[in-house]
Amino acid sequence: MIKLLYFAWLRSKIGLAEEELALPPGISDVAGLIAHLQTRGAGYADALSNLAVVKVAVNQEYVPFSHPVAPGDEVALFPPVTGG
Amino acid sequence: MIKLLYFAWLRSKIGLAEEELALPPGISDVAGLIAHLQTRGAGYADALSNLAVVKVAVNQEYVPFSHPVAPGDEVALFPPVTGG
Amino acid sequence: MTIRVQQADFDIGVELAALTQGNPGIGGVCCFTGLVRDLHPQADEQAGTVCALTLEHYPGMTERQLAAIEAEARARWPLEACLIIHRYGRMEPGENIVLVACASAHREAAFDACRFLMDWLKSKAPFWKLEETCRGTRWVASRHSDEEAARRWDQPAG
Amino acid sequence: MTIRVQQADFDIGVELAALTQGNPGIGGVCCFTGLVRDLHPQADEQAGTVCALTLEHYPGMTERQLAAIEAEARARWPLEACLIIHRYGRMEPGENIVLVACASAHREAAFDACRFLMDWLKSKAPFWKLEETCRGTRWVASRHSDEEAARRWDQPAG
Repeated sequence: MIKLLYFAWLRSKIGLAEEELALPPGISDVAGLIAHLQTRGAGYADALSNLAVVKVAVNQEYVPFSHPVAPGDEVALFPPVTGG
Repeated sequence: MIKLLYFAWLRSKIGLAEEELALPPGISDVAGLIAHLQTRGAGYADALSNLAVVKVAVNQEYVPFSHPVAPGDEVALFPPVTGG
Repeated sequence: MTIRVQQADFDIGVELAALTQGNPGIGGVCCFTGLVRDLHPQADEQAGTVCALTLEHYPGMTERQLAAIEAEARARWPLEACLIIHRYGRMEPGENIVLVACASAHREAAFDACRFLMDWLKSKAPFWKLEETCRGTRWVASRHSDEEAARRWDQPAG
Repeated sequence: MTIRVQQADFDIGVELAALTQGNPGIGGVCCFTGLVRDLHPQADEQAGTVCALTLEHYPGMTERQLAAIEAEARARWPLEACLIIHRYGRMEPGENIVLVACASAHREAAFDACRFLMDWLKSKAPFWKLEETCRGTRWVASRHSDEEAARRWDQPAG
């Protein structure tokens, strides 16, 4: 299982703040995980339609889409930040 | 008459914070005034021995040594500033 | 070296007094406060006046990222003390959002470190602003200039 | 736009609250505080620990020069509010000497204007520091780096 977290408009569009997911066979990196999520429904497809504005953190560290994903990971998807 | 003001170590060395001076004939700029002050005693000579560390304001504005001096002016002599 | 992520407001005077208290080696403190503005940052006239902002964040990652960047600032500049407070939750115009303060023997380090932390925070700390206007709510878009400002610091200053 | 030259200490929290009060167009405030350090600025070990500082100034010229540079800062950057407080008289280590605060819609202007004012103040405002150490008193020498810092601003930033 991995833990997925969504923030800001990704959360609103997907309609969930977090969920647990059994990593499907063959998925080993962030890019593969996102491709899988895009097939899970209209909200996911909409939220993940423009990957230029999607940032990823694995275990609370920023990572590129090529970063590996493994069971036990906490994977967060969110837009560019706007704090401060 | 002009009003002379001395600050920081110029004040300590000259031994005065301020004085009135009748502008001697022939003196028309800051350089001439300083040359005159240097002849007024050991304190003045000491205070004005290194003009690289003497700043001048006429009527509360920084001026170069070539600036004119006329009766009624307020002339201040002081070291480089160290506030803030 | 203090980092706080909190809903409550903060008192700048109290925070700065605590920062410098008992350290007579501090010659200067540079402090930045970010406040909720009533104008939309993109100056879009259609957007209308902002009546409130809700700050969402990523608990855990926020503190971890703030701690890392604060350590980076202390490695780059000779800081005597450093403070980051960032609020989350709903705030109205005029309210404090963030406080960053850096204390050093000399002002140059205090100014540079404070600006570095703010630039970094704006482009990397996982916070998101949801604006409320009379027309409804919308997520604030990131500013390209904030990412550029943060990139300036990728190379240590020459 | 406030300038004060005073003997009394100031309360940073109160001053900053007054600065931003009632102006929801302010998005950021950069504030710098200078404090009395117990170490001699030239790092001369023979000098010993500073037990007090007496700030002398040129009444009249000080206010006039501060007003002029504050006007210059407002002409260069889009400031919503600006505050300069500089103390004179005798102060002990840890005490506040100076407060400069600049408020703007965006942080860049607030940071730049605040640093400009401090650099200028250090090199041009007619204040002089007399240090008291266990060995007696001496006038603090000016720092070459302060004049260089002020010269950076002679040309408007590109």
